[in-house]
Amino acid sequence: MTDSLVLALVVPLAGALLVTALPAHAARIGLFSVMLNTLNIALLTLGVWQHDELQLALGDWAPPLGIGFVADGLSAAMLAMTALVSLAISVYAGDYFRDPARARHFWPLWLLLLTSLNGLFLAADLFNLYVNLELLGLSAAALGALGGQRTALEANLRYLLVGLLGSMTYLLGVALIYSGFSTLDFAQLAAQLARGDAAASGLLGATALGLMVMGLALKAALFPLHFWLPPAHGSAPAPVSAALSALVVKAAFYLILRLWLEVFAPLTTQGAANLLGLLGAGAVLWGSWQALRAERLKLLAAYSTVAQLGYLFLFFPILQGLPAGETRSNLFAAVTLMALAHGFAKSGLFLAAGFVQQQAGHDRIAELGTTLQQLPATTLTLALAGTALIGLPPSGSFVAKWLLLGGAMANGQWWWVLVLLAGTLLAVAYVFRLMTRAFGLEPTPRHFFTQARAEGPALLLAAMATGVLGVATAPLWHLLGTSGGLG
Amino acid sequence: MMETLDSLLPVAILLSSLLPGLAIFMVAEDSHWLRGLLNMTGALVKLVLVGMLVWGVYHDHSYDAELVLAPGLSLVLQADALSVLFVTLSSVLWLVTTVYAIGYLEHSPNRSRFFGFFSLCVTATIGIALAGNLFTFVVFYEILTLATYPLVSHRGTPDATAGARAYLAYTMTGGAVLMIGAVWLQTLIGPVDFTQGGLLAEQPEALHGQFIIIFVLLLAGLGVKAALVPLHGWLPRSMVAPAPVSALLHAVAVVKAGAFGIVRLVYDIYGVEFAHALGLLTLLGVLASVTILYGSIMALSQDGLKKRLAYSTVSQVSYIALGASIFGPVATIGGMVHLVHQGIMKITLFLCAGNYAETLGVHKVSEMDGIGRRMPWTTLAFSVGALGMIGIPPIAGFISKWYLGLGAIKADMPWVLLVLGASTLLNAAYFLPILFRAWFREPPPHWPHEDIPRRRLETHATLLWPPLITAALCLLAGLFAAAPFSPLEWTTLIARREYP
Amino acid sequence: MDAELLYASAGFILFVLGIWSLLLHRLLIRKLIALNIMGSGVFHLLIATAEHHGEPADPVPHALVLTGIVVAVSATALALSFGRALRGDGDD
Amino acid sequence: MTATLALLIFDVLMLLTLLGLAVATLSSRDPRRAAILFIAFGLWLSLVWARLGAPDVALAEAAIGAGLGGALILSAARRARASSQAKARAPTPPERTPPV
Amino acid sequence: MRNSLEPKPQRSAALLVVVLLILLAGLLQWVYFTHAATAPGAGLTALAQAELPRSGVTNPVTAVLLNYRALDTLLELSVLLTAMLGIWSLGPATPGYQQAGAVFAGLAAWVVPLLILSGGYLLWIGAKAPGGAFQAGALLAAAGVIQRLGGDPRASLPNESAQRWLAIAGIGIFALVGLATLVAGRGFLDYPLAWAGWLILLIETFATLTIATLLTAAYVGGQPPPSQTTATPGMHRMQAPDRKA
Repeated sequence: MTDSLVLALVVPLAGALLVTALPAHAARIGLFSVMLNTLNIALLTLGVWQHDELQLALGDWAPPLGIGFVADGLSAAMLAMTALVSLAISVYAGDYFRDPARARHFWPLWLLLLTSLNGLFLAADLFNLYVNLELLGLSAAALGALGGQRTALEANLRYLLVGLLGSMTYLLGVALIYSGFSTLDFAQLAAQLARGDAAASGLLGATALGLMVMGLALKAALFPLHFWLPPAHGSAPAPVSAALSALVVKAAFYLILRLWLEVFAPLTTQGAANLLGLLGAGAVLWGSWQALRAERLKLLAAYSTVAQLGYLFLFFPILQGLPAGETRSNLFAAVTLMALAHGFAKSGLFLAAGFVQQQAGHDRIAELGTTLQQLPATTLTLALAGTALIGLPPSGSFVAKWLLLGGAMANGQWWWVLVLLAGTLLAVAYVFRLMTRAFGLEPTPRHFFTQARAEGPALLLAAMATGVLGVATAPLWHLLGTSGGLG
Repeated sequence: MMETLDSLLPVAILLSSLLPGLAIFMVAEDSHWLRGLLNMTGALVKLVLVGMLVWGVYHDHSYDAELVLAPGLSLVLQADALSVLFVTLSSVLWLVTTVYAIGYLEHSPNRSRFFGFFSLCVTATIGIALAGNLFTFVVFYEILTLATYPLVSHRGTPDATAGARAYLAYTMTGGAVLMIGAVWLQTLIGPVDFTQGGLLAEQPEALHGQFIIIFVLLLAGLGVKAALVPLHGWLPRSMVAPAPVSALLHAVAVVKAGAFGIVRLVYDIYGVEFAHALGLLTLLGVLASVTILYGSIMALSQDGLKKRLAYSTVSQVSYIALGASIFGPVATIGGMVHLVHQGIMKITLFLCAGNYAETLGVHKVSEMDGIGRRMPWTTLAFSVGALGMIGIPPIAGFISKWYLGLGAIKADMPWVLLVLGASTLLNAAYFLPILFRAWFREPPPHWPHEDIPRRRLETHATLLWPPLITAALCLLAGLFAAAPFSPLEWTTLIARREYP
Repeated sequence: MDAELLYASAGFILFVLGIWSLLLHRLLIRKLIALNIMGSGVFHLLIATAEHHGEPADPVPHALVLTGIVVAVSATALALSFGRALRGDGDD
Repeated sequence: MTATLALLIFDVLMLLTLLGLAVATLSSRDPRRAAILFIAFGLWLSLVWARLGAPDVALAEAAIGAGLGGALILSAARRARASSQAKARAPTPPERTPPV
Repeated sequence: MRNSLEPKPQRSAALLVVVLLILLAGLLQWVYFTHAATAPGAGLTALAQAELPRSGVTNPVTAVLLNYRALDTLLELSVLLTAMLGIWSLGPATPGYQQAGAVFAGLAAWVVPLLILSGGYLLWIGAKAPGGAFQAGALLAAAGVIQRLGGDPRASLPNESAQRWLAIAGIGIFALVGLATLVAGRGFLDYPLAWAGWLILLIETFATLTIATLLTAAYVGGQPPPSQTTATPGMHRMQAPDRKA
């Protein structure tokens, strides 16, 4: 069963190598590797489902000397989301990158990106995570620039540099940790910190956590460090934007979540968590406001990513303030659910936006009416994704927001309720600013699908976010081991 | 085995419109037959299932389906007497409206989209009716908003877009407020299951202050859809929608969902005694009375037929809230029975208005001179609906008003009688002139836009039969109010359980 | 005063100098040099902590730094390529 | 005692040179000069690391960090200069950074 | 040069940055010194030494790189591959910009074989003394760089297809060894002790070639132009440096 932990890394990596060596068959080998990866992740998730946690010491070298891989419920959930989203993106990309000259550049980088994502969700070692982060940053920036326009190059060069700054800051934190604790392993570090031998090591740990979180927040585009995200995500080719917004920033967020709640839990304070929450609130308001003002569809989607990441950070102060118990474990599952729902919704939204852009030749929202009305399936995708972004039922984000609200109230942290209210109404405004265009006086489209291979994956992703995740949340709770009264 | 089937029934009722709805989205625009088949199959299957449900609930069967989302958070569908009342109303009227809409929208664009959302809208309404706890209620309440938006903006004209935008602004804000109230309540007392007699009375007194605020929040959220003044602004503006949508909005789905929610709020969350003790019923009663009078006065001056009907809805729906606000079983019966009576009467009126518009291009009251001679059957149905609204016996509306008035006297609230009386006069003042014009004035030489020529029938059969059927229902509900399974008998059953 | 602490201190200074230059200079090449010096600062810190007064040094940080150096060069090369593509006018 | 002191002075001098090279590298406006100084910095850094008992890393830094990294930056700097000379009529390149 | 990414910073902003950074540096120093004075970390020296006999090599750094933390190295090679793929995706290589003089050519003819030889030596010695795949690969790449400086626009790299295979060889062998141990029932990259030294040398040999190829390709900076197909494969090919570009 633990083999699947390693295979999660090896399968996409082997795919990337083969695709590099045999560029003429890039699309076929690439899609096949992604399918294989999905299968493997399914096995992995099943393993976590049965055993709660899968562990592996690579090369049989136990930490601290070796590198440990751990798959718990949170990892499994993120991995499963990544596998499904990347499968849909791959199917879509096969259609999008029909030109073999572009396909041969896309596929190897895409599979390397997938490798690094899987690695990020599994590694329980601070430095191995650094290497994965760099792999992620480089492949993401290269993929984002595949469009080749000047704006894309500039945006992604900046993304690359910002990513490097982030990972260097992270690495400084790692170096401090190693100097103080002589280990890079999550579990050992957590155990040492929980013992709390000396005040000085607490101080060192807290500084290191600060550095790491700062570096990762830069990569997760936490307001006000989000400035690089909208141009980069807005200018990348659609399948890449989908992956960047749905998965890549989410990986950095996942790491913050894990470090904050698990590894460094003894060192975190309510004040620090409040700061994260405050930045999250800023992201929600500013991101939503900018999305409302965006003139292009992909830019709207990118700013909404900034806002949605803000919601994820709102969970920190509330989680921090809650004692262990049902409300807290519910809230922890809720933040996971929110991340998953956003991942599915945003990737669906970007894929649909890409198709709209292909059909219309542009993505200026004000002029999209005709195109939207001719593409019922894509419009439905946008609507479903928008529902999840607003956080309306039956989307997973609705359930998550409900629990978030409940947590804030149980905590007496009333002010977050106002942020949620404002963010929700702003989201309604920016989503419906787009949807309004779909109800005009254009002639009726004859068929639901115009091009099923491009529209189908997007629709399925959006339906995952709004529909499946809004109703079938019990498995997630089980996976996270917080099933409480559930069977 | 029986138990599984019992829990499956509410789910099946929900799916009988959800699945056809989803399928209809995918149907190619030209496949009229397939779409019609899906629609009618769904509506008929639902009716049969609801029949089974009514029979079962009458015989004290309990139907329960639960889907756990998280510890302390689950979607619950369950059928009690009150939900059966609303479910039956919606599924009967859905069938009628579907038949009508198929005829009404013949040759019009985007029908797959329309009927898809139409079915989703009904699904959401059924979900609201069957919701067993506040969370489930909120879920379906919000889905209803989403599913109705495309219907309101269906025409695609700038007017329609603006109307839909207003609708959205009101309902989304209302939904958010409702959600905050609901989460707050759940934080205080745990899962809020709808319970006969309410579940707040035993809570410690320290919470009562918060309960009052929560009541106001929930009422504000529900009041938007129920079009309580001053939250009614969206309703007249969304009159731009096609007639079947207006009918659905006013008689079955949106407005009724709000009113139904208020009933649930008062009876099954707070409990009528507890709400009375907190003084919340007075608040509700005043709001309802103001709305009743305001709606009627506004209706007087509208020349647009649908606008006049819209303001009439604002006024009439508040009878339900008024019934809920008067302490005592008789008024409760009056309010709840009006849920059904207003539904069938108002849908009749809207279907007739749609017929006038579709057949002759008549949209305004001032164009209706002598229309009874050109379209006697439609006008007959319209007259039944209008007289019922005024409260003329033996039409259904009379029963509601009678019980409301009686209840007010028993509860020692004579001012309610004044409101009822004034409202009745106003009702008469804005409906009778229409009837007079329609029956007794000379018709003009040309109708504004005669689209459907007169053949054997005055208009298409699919347009004519639905209002006739609902008009007949109005009469039957009034005439046979004492028969078993009549709306009145059913609400009496509910009231008996509510006031032990 | 301990030499090991001095060396570590130099690492921090290099890191901060790097950020300063990265934030305030706009030329791509200078930004990249700044990033590399930032990285060197971190690597230097790791090497300094690996040294233990005459005992054999800790090999783990050494290996980490080796990995880091290669990663830094890869990133530099990619970023320079971006710069060349941006200038995009056939360099000679 | 004196030996330790001498060693300490040696260490301090090494570090001061290193930091001096870093400052010189970071503050030189001409990219080409900066690149050459960067190579010098890297080579000096590898000396420091050799002093710290890390010959493996010193070798790698000299070959990869200073050597190849430096060569990459240097060639980019030269190319940039060549292209900016080719476009002599172009306005002054935005290289000026505010003195800090 | 238009590689400026941000608007010109304000003087006051620049001052703020400097102040903040000085504070940051102070904080870091203070935290580190407080900690090092009270509870310095012991490091993993002892553990790494103790396990060295089980690692198959005697140079502890190589043991960490290719055995204890081999996954880091595998991923690091992937980072290098990513960089090259990214560079290739950004456009074709530019021709060499310089024509070498005779002196340089003579020098190159003398230096390049030396670099290759020392690269081979470093690779071999890496098991027991400072050295290893990275240093060796870097020296080979340096040979390529000198070739390019000498006027060979492709820096002695073979044609594109061969380059692609060379670029993945090291990573591929690494992963294959890992899979082989996995299939043998030992877990990924868990070498049998008897084989460990040889497996590591095998991986390192291919890794050297890959590192050299990737670094050289990164220096050349762009996808090899498809028209130019030189048949002779292999890195170690001398080329006449007097070609006019």
